Amino acid sequence: DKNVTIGVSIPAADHGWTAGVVFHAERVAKLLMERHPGLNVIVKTSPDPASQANAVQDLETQGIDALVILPTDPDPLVNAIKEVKGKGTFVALVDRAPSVNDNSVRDLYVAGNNPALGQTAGEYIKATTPDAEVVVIRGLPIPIDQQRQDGFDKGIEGSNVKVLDRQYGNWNRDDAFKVMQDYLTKYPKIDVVWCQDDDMAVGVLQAIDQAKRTDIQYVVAGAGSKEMIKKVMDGDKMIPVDVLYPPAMVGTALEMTAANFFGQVPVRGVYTIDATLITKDNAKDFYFPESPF
Amino acid sequence: MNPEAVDGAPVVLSARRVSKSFSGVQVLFSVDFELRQGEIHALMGENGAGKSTLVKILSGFEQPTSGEILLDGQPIKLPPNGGAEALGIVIIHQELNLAEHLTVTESLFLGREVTRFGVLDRKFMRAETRRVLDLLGSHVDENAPIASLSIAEKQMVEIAKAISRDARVVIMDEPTAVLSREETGILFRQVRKLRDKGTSFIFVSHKLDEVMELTDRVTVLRDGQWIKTSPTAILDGEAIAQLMVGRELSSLYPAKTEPDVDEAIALRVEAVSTGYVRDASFEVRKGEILGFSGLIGSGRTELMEAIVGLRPRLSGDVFVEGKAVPSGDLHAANRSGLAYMTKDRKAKGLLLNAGMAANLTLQSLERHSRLGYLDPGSEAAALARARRRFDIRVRDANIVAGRMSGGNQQKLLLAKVMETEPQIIIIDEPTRGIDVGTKQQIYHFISALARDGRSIIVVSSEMPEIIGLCTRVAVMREGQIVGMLEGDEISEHEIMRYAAGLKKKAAA
Amino acid sequence: MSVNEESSQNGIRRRSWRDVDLRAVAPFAALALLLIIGAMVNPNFIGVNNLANVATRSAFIAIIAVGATFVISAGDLDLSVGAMVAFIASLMILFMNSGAIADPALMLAAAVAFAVAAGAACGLANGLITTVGRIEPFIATLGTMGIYRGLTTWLSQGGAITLREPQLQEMYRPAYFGSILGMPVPIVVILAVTAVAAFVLYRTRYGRHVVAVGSNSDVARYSGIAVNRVRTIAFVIQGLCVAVAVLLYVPRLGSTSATTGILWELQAITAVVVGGTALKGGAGRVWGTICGAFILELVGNIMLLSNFVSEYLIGAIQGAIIIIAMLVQRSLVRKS
Amino acid sequence: MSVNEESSQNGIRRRSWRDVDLRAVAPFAALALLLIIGAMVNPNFIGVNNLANVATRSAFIAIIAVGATFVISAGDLDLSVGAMVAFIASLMILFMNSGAIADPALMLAAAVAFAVAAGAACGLANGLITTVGRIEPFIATLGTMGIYRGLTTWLSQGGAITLREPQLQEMYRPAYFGSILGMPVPIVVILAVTAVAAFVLYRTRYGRHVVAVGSNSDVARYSGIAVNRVRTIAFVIQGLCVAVAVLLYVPRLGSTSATTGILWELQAITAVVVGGTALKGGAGRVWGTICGAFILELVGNIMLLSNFVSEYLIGAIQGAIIIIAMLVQRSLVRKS
Ligand SMILES: Nc1ncnc2c1ncn2[C@@H]1O[C@H](COP(=O)(O)OP(=O)(O)OP(=O)(O)O)[C@@H](O)[C@H]1O
Ligand SMILES: Nc1ncnc2c1ncn2[C@@H]1O[C@H](COP(=O)(O)OP(=O)(O)OP(=O)(O)O)[C@@H](O)[C@H]1O
Ligand SMILES: [Mg+2]
Ligand SMILES: [Mg+2]
Repeated sequence: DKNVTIGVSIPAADHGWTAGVVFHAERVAKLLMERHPGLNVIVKTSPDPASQANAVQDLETQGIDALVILPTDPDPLVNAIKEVKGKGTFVALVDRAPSVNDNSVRDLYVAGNNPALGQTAGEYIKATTPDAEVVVIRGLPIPIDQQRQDGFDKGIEGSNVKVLDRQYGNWNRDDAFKVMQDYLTKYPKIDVVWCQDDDMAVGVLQAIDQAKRTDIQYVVAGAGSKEMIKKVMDGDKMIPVDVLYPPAMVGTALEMTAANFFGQVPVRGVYTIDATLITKDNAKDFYFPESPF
Repeated sequence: MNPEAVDGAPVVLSARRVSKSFSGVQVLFSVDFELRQGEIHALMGENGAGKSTLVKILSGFEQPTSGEILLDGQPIKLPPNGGAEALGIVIIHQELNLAEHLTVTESLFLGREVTRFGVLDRKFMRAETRRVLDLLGSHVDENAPIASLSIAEKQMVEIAKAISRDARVVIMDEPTAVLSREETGILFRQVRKLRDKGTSFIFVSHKLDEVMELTDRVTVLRDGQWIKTSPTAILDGEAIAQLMVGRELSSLYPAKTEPDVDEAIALRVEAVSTGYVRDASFEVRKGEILGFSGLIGSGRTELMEAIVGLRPRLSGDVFVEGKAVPSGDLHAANRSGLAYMTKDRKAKGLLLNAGMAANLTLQSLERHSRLGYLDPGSEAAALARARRRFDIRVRDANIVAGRMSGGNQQKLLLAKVMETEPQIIIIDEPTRGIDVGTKQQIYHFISALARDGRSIIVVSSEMPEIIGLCTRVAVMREGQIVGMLEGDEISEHEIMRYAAGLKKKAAA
Repeated sequence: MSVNEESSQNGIRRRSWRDVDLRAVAPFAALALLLIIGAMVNPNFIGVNNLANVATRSAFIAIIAVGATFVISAGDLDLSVGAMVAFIASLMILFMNSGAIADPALMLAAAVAFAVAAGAACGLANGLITTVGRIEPFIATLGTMGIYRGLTTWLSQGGAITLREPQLQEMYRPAYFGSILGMPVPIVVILAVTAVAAFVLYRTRYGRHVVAVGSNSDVARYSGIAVNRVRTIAFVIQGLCVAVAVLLYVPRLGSTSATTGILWELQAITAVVVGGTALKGGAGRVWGTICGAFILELVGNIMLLSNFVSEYLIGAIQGAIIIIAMLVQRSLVRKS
Repeated sequence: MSVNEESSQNGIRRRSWRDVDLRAVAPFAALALLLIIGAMVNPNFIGVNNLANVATRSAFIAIIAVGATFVISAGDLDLSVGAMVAFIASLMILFMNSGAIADPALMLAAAVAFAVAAGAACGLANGLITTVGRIEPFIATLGTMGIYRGLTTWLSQGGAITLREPQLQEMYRPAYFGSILGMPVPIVVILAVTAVAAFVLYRTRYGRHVVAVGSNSDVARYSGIAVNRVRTIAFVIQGLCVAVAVLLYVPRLGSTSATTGILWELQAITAVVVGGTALKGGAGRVWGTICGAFILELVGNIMLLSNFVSEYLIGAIQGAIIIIAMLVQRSLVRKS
């Protein structure tokens, strides 16, 4: 039997979505190791690009045949990834694409679609409430966030949807709560909140609840946490939809990478995971109550 | 010692009608002062009279509120923060001024390091430091960190620092307060040598005998006013004291009263050893004043700290009225009626940026709390009482301890320890930096405490104090109690013989 | 002379009172300035609602900072408070989710007691590592910061820990969202905690000891003060304050995660210093600390309510405002 | 008598010297311990490759921490260094992307000079705000931290700033990935920077003054030392060190964003303290600092190479290891 080691480098579980990533990476790793006795999967997490570059180096030190990486921030990691790839290691890049994203960087790209996450949300708002006044809560000032914003702007293009304000909520519940409180003070009328992330939605909902404001029609978040999907399933008026951005995509990439070694055909190219709109109708397909996210 | 020679000498540094106020409170009133070339000029006065303030003005560390400073007859505005050193004026501050982390060599050359091609010439500086220290007969290691030195050693470093600077004017604010006789003697020899080469000295001290021995002229201040300047030779100690205090002083020491032989033993120390002290045993009766004498570094402080629990005891026991006091527990010792007053008032005695009341009651707060909370009224009353009892003189009741005059800090420290109303009081250097008038008050106070039935241990490097006050004297040498003198045996000669190791008691 | 002395004493006393007052007043002056700026930026700002919001949400940092005032006055530093919030909140929610006690009111009471005990224990751990282990508080609490946050991540498996029992949640909600005599509960709690802390710091023996230890620990030791005990208790007080903050935090969102309380330690220390307490120890200003926490929260609020600052520059402007506020304070004090 | 005294003096002298030595050696002992643990955890650990990797990547924190040693020895603190890395790196990349100079070699040289100047300027700003503005360094640099990071966010418009010119990138790459006489460039740079810093701190007048100011600024002032200048220059040195770190950082990742260097200030300070320098100022141990940076990086490396620690617990174990390392140090020193 073949002996294969796959290194998985992902962001630290310092936020709901990344926690989901860690959960799914470990879940699939265990699964695959049971399926293929010769397979060894090492999962490492890192809080920031610099330490992730270190982690990649450390994985290489341990002798890996393949690297599955979900970069905390793609551009700063290109050099580190190239270093590994240069040694002939199979590289699967997940979710976040650097500005140059071709065969020189990776063999396989499992794309979460950040622009699409914004665009899907924008299009939904455009379709449902074409004249809405929207406040936006952004994440952290890094490229993924920027891509989502750009996608959103494209989604609402050509409509009367008006963005009143955009501020950073740092993908953090408490900060989102504060930002929403201040939005509510600042704008007497808000129709829709787009906060691009389920964690922040928790804080947003509390702030609206506290202010007892009825003008807000709904909140669009994103990612697909069990909490929010449950609300969609239950028909919560404030959370009519959620935009899927599944942390499970890292599992997909891992499975495909394993298939590259144990399957019949080599796996190459780009595999895009859609930013599906979760509605009341399809919500149950995406509900995993045992996941931490 | 040679007034005629000095008389004709030119005036180097002088103050003309200098006044000084600190935030509205005047502490110097139009003071005149003249320092001639090649003279040693004593500056005397009670605690808080303004001596330190005047010398700080003469060295640029404070600026006068009005009046002027003349250098070589020319009015001058002295540069602040020690800049006057460039003009040949150096000062040894009353309060030690060394950075604890630096080594002796580093301290000596701080601010005027010697470099070669931009690189510190460490070898040269070390050698130079050694040379100056040897000149002063100091055995301090030039590489030792300041933090590891005793106060006396630090003082020697300060003196070395000043003397090494080839100054025209050296100002010494109570340099000998922490020095032993021997060290003082060596210092004086150097001072005279430099005086003969034309250096001028201002010498601030409360020790009359030293002033008589060393200085050429004396200026006396009282309550911030100039009182008199006169050649030392035509005065005697009593006259100076009288000028300072403004009244006649009765005898310095109260009559000794020995406790009854069958008086109860208040404190028993049995075979106490620490890192340095070995096997120290002694007893103190109720109503007794026991002196501890010995050379500097003989381990007196270490023994006392071990007794009260400031240092762990390696072995041995301490009993207060028959009850054992646990090792290393100052609080327990205090509760059993044992108190210790440190000799290091600046680093270990007072919170320099806290006010008088906070310092006074720090050790005895339980006396001022009612139902668990502090009663400011009771603290204020205690302060008023202490100020009266110990004659603590400040012109500003809200002054922080660090700004009080040195002597008044000492009195505040004594008051703080006495606030705990101890039965057995260990006082390390009770009168360091205290003027004669107050000294007399403190001696009488100690004596009164003894008559009240308290027991007092006086640790002192001032021989007259030990002799004048104590009914029994223990002498320490190299960490051991080598002698115990009583009655007529108590004399300077006898104590020195034990302290120097020429004599040892039979069954130690 | 004595007449003279008396009168001059009064003179100085008045002056130095002015001095002391100004220093204590300075943070409040900065606060007033901010309120004026805020009112100019956005008319909604000065509304009761907005100010109540700001005061309410400053509660966490304010209460933690009150504890930090003790630690800092005693000459130490605690970097672990943010992580401690996350840890204690996680423990508390897990406890409530465990369903160990059937009756919800009893359960809530037990959970509160449990959180307070956990806070005290975490503080005690910090204190003992620092004093008995003789490790610089900066490093000791950086280490426990890692430990508390790591344990939280582990407890939550990286995700969120959410209070499940709806009945409990309903019952507990007013602890953050309710009000007493028209005043939001968190504001009442801030005032109560601060009043108690001020009493302890200024009016008890222990408070004096804290300041003495922070000002010069040798002097404190020579005065018979058990220095290590005083320092350790300060850390325990810090832990208790964190627990109180957690008691307000949990009902707000009903959940925690490993990101809860990130960087709160820096905010708490900033509040303390902006409030006029020196990091060197030896003096504490509890009311100033509250004012500092308020200032920090206000700065963020004004930024958000203003329309002319790019969201990219908010951090920069906040930094600049803090520096300017300190400069204003300094110049006020210097003029005295 | 005098003979006797002599000997006792020497006794003391030997004692205190031994003490000092052990204290300086302690961090290295902790390092050795970690190396042993690492070798037990994973056989790959002790390979030249891995150790070179670890040393190489510790370069950023190590070099920044060398600067921090000066600031801390002078009794100050700089919290802005992480943000400064992001800011200077952004400026440098933008400068290189601007294409102002056609010749790549010349452009690179100009960019290096530009980064160094920017570092010095940022340090100077920190120093002046702290000394002239008389603001606690903690607050002053917390403020500039916000400013530098905010400006970075603004420069990058919330995204990343990436070095575009491939030719430049190729030319610059060896600055991080190359090696001199078989030694990776970053290690050479660490050693060079540390040697220079040690020389300045221990062998020049300025170094003496730094320690004196940190030990007791009043004494320093009374000795005619321009205290504010000494402190300000220490901040400038810190800025220069940050610039050097940036010079290595840019070729490694070729891109920055507003999240670059987050929490590096804490790591740098930790390295300094683990290396044996006290936060209260008055003594600096430059080689210890390097050792401290190395220890921090090793702990992370061992965690990564060991496969039996849950991902979720890494932070907790790291915290515990740091505390244990400090305890080991303390007990070593105490035994002396
Ligand atoms: N910086 C200051 N601020 C306020 N008051 C001060 C300051 N320095 C000195 N004083 C006051 O000035 C007066 C004179 O003090 P000074 O230190 O000159 O006395 P001194 O003669 O040296 O006394 P001692 O013999 O006790 O050293 C005292 O009342 C003291 O409290
Ligand atoms: N040979 C020695 N070995 C170790 N330590 C010594 C030796 N000689 C002196 N010492 C140190 O000297 C100190 C004794 O000084 P201590 O202050 O107790 O003496 P002292 O008689 O009170 O003198 P001082 O008047 O300076 O206070 C001890 O703490 C001890 O550490
Ligand atoms: Mg004086
Ligand atoms: Mg002594």
